[in-house]
Amino acid sequence: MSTSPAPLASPDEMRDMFRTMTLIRRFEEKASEEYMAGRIGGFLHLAIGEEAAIVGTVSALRPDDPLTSTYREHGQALARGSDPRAIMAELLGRATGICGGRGGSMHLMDLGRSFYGGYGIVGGAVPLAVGLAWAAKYRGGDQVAVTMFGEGAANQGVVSECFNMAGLWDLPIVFLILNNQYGMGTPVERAAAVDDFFPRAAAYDIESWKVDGMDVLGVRAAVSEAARLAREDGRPACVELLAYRYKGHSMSDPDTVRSSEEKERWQARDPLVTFERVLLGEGIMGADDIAAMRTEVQQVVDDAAAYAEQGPEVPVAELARNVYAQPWNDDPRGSALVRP
Amino acid sequence: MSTSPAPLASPDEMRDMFRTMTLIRRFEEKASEEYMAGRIGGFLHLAIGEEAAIVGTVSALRPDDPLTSTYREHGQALARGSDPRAIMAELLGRATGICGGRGGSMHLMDLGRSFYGGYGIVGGAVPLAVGLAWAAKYRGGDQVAVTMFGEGAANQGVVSECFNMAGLWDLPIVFLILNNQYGMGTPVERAAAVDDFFPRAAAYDIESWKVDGMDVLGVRAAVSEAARLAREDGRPACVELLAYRYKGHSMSDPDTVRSSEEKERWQARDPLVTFERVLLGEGIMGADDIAAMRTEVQQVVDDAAAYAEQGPEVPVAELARNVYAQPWNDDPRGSALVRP
Amino acid sequence: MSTAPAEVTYRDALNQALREEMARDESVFLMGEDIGHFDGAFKVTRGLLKEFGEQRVVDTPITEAGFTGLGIGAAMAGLRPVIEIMTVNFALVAMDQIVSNASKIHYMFGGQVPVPMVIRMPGGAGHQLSAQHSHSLEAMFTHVPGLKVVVPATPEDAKGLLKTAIRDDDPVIFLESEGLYGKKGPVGGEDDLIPFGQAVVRRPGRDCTVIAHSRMVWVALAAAEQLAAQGIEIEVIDPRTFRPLDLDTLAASVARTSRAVVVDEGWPECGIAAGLAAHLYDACFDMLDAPIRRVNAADVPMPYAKNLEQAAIPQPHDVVAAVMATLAREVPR
Amino acid sequence: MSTAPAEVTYRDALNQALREEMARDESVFLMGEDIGHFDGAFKVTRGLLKEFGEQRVVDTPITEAGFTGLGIGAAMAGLRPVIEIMTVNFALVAMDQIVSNASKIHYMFGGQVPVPMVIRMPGGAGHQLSAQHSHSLEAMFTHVPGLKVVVPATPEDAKGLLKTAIRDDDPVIFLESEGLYGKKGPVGGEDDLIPFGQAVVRRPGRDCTVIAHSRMVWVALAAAEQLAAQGIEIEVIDPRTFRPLDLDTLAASVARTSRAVVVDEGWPECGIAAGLAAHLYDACFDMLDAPIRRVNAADVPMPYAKNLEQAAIPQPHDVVAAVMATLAREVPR
Ligand SMILES: Cc1ncc(C[n+]2csc(CCOP(=O)(O)OP(=O)(O)O)c2C)c(N)n1
Ligand SMILES: Cc1ncc(C[n+]2csc(CCOP(=O)(O)OP(=O)(O)O)c2C)c(N)n1
Ligand SMILES: [Mg+2]
Ligand SMILES: [Mg+2]
Repeated sequence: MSTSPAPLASPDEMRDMFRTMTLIRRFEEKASEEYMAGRIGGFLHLAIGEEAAIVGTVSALRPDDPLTSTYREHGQALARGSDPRAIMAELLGRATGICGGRGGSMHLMDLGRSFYGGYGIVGGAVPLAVGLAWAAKYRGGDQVAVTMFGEGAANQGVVSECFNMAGLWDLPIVFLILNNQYGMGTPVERAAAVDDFFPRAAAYDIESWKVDGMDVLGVRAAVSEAARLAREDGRPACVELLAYRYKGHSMSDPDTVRSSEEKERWQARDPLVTFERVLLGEGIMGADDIAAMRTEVQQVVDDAAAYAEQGPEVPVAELARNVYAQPWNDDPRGSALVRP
Repeated sequence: MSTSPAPLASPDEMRDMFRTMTLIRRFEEKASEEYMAGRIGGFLHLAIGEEAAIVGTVSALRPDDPLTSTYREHGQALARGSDPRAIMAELLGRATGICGGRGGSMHLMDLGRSFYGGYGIVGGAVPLAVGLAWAAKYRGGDQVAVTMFGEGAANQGVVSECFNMAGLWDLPIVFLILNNQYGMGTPVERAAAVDDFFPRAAAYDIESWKVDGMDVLGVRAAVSEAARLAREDGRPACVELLAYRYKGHSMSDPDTVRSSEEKERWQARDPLVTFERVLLGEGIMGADDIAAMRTEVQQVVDDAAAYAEQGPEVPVAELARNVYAQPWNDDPRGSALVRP
Repeated sequence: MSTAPAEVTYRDALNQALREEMARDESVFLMGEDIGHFDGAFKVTRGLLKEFGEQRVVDTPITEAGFTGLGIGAAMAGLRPVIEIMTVNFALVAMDQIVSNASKIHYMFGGQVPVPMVIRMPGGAGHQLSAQHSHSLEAMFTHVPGLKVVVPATPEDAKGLLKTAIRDDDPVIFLESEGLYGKKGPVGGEDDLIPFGQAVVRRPGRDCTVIAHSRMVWVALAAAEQLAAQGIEIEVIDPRTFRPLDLDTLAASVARTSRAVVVDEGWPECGIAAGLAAHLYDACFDMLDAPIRRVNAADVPMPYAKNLEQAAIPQPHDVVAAVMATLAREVPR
Repeated sequence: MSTAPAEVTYRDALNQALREEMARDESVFLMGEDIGHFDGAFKVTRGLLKEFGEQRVVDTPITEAGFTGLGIGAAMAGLRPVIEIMTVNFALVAMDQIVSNASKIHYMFGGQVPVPMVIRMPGGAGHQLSAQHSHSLEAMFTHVPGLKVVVPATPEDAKGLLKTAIRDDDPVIFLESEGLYGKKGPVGGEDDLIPFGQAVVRRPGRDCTVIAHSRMVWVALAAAEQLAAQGIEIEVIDPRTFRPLDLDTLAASVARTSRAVVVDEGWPECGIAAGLAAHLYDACFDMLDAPIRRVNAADVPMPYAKNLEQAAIPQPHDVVAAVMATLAREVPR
């Protein structure tokens, strides 16, 4: 139990957190370029603006705490330490991708880092996390399962079912409601009877509260406390993180619903800028440390893109691979479109 | 608006309520006999013990307030004034049944009395009631939709979705959680993180509270207030009725999970007995009024059974009728089991 | 001088149908995620909020089971809800409401109350949306008695069939294709309804009957061009609705050509192609010169990588291969 | 002197499989509504709570989507959950978890993590449970790649296939029949696993192949008796699993008899019978002397009244009629 990160970050940890936030930002900017260049297909959901929520959360967890996320999950994978090259290659659908090109941007997974994946059905991954918590408890382990989902997802009935199961069975899980105030083009006030989501969990006797999701240290402290409740007291917890995504819902969203005044107001609280100010103010990093870090991060990201672009295509002959873990034979029917 | 029943029942209304409670009790005892005699198939769920909850609720509503229920809904139909003959005939699967023998015990409906039916999927009818409330509001009507469901059903995610929609859109609906403390063989404490269910609705800013479901006048008062909120203030409400079912979950349940001590404790608070005491005590009915009423009710029930038993079978040629409201032709395929 | 009818997109054809039916009948209202202020994820409902107001164009929380159920209840009360489920993939969350309630209420309660509602939802693959966002679930809905199932392939059908669906008294599963929203074509006027249960011949031919619906109609027509270059003339027929199914038109064509191919973007097992093939064998067993070939999506969850995805969904060359296979029986070359 | 093997019910055969596999492997646990203190709605899990405790036999709230999803997550973590959905009807509430998650996770994440779970659920009609409680949804699950689908007809298969299912690394949809729980027969021992994908001949015959699964096996066998009295010998084959499907055994029989009937308690459109017929036409087109007949439930929501219900589900006489129809082609009498 003693291996959990402390709620208060050490200078080293703060530097790490800042670097990860920068990495996420730069990675997503690069992904955006790759998308515009037509090298990424499907949906691309950026979490720019939500870096504090992501990094604050992951930094408060142990590396073996199982984590699930939504389709907006590049940041979670990066924060967990997954290889940016493999992530970018996944976005480009290459064989070298972290899921062999099968999942794409919405479905990253890195099992070795206990990142149990990004999922596309709103609310659909939350019960999986309850199952991960269940398994930890079943085995007598001390891992805490953590699931991040949006405030829009919180309206899905299955999430309430999960609150109930977690509360009923004392499961070691932290529900993280990343309230970025919009589900696609719909603001909270047009989607929810009450603007606060954490009281819903409270109705199931789950300790829950709301914090500023733009403040990485605050998020870390809150998630630490939530994880402590789960790990030590064996009780679920729920933290609502109030944040904002700077970009549209996905790259194909022209983002015309939100006013520029509103966007500017939130961008004025940019989590990278404010955290940089803290680091500089407390003398944890100097201006040139930061510049050097930025250069290094940019190199990592550029390298990831180059690596991804050079990655081989997935062989079409592998189309029907992995449908089953235990295939019954080499039945080629799976990939044959024409019957018989 | 003035046509809503008053929260306090008049002597006439009280007599009516007592008669209806008696009718439900006797009707279900008769149904139980019919089941034992093999004349009723499928499931038969009795609401004996829950008469106060049912009659208190229905008596607080206007006849045009749309109502939905679960599979345990004989009482609701009777309280709405549906013909006991047609209900019993439905239980026996006769052409003279209230749904022509297609629905059976679990699926009574009496559209003319705004009873929108009993449903078998736990939690599944709650959104229908939200839709009925929606329609009332859409048309500018002043009806209040009411949906009765069990505390077990309250754990289904869709119920939370309904709380949210009703709270968000200010729908005229009353959610009635009939907490009889068991879902089949599972007591509340093994199914719910918190024993009280009404706070869940409160998390969606729905006025909600809990009352004794064995006290018919208390139920009536509470539901009256809830319906008033919905009708006059245009806000949803939720009332949890704490009650007890005397019989097993259905006729096929040997009911071995619940202790006889517990059953006796609740039967000591029998809603018919306690209400009879009130009526006698306040001089609203005399002992012979009651005896006469019982005789009359017993006749109604016996007559219903006789009528049902004499009812004709449904013609098998009608098997494929009513699959569609607008059939496209007389395509007989529906009833042909052998193709081509 | 007559002017050619204006061509509109499939998207706008749907929009016209919604607008016209809403104007015609006050009991019609729209409900779904992001259909109002956001104009719809695919912009089908563009402008309708402004025109009809928040009471009749309703943005919802992300709770498909809840608002689909709400629609069913509202339909029971006599309104005509048109529910948009953003994509058919999310209908899985609402499956119980669709199958246990919408399809059964009219029958189960002895015909007391109809459920006049439409559930609109686009589906299909081809945009690299990977496994959870690429379903073609026609077969699941067609399996269920009590539902009507509509699968328009052209702007004209999209408009005419949606108008029919809205006026129909039964729950209609209206399956649009994400890949067709930009497709242009002529459309009918305000009174041009297209009845359910009437297949249409998209291209006449004598050598083989090819049955395809929704986006696959265009795949089949592309195959027809390629085959025509080799002197093979296929007849492409679009059933347009699976419930009801116009088996007569399909079978009459197969009786003439003696060969059939069914093209379907869904999975093969217990799929649309299997279902149609079974019907056609029933009707035409003695007239068939070759087994009916089925062209389906690969029997795999949809992969993300573009090359894999393209390999997993029917292409014109797959249809060509299937047609050739039916012909090879008699015309071995 | 050898003693005849003890006969046990289908219910108890399942119970044995659960007990043995739980004793063998600590990662196996059971979860579902009323499976513990109440011994299960159909008493399949009787006694297991007492034997294995509350950690491994878990009563749940009525939240099928939630606890099915929980099972998937637990399987991803390496446990082997056996989820009981009280009846298949309630699986509609959990359809998204089954189709969007369970069936796809292994593929979609590039094979990183298997989902070794079993979802047990009984289904079928015949007890006057009316429209919402009488589903046979085999076709919906068989439609979906990534799932395995198992449909045992006998106590022996129930036990042997469930043991295989629990040890399998994929999500297995294990469909029991409410009508068979009381059926008695011999069962295998602790080490007798029955592999997936092996059909079994329930009764040999030469005149027509009749394919039936689950409770329909017994309906087909009853029909076989009636037909035998008229000198007609049908071969009854039980596929036992639909994913994987042992098409070879089915096709070999049809190749021999030249005739086939498929009996299925589900609905006809895009159903199991249509799916199997399509496969058999593919494999045996040239060998068939008559069209394959399908015997299905009526294409209606299940009615309550006993006479209607019986008319709506396949009976032995329907199978007899179908077999006679396939024979009439050549042996008109
Ligand atoms: C069940 C389901 N319904 C609808 C969608 C379409 N959709 C994808 S993301 C999204 C908005 C989700 O909002 P929120 O949960 O707040 O997460 P955010 O996108 O803001 O991170 C919607 C409606 C979906 N993927 N799944
Ligand atoms: C979705 C679903 N799951 C399970 C069932 C089986 N079932 C029928 S009634 C019931 C218990 C319901 O309990 P509750 O909601 O408290 O109502 P009560 O029976 O006590 O009136 C269960 C589990 C069902 N019908 N539907
Ligand atoms: Mg959001
Ligand atoms: Mg209850």
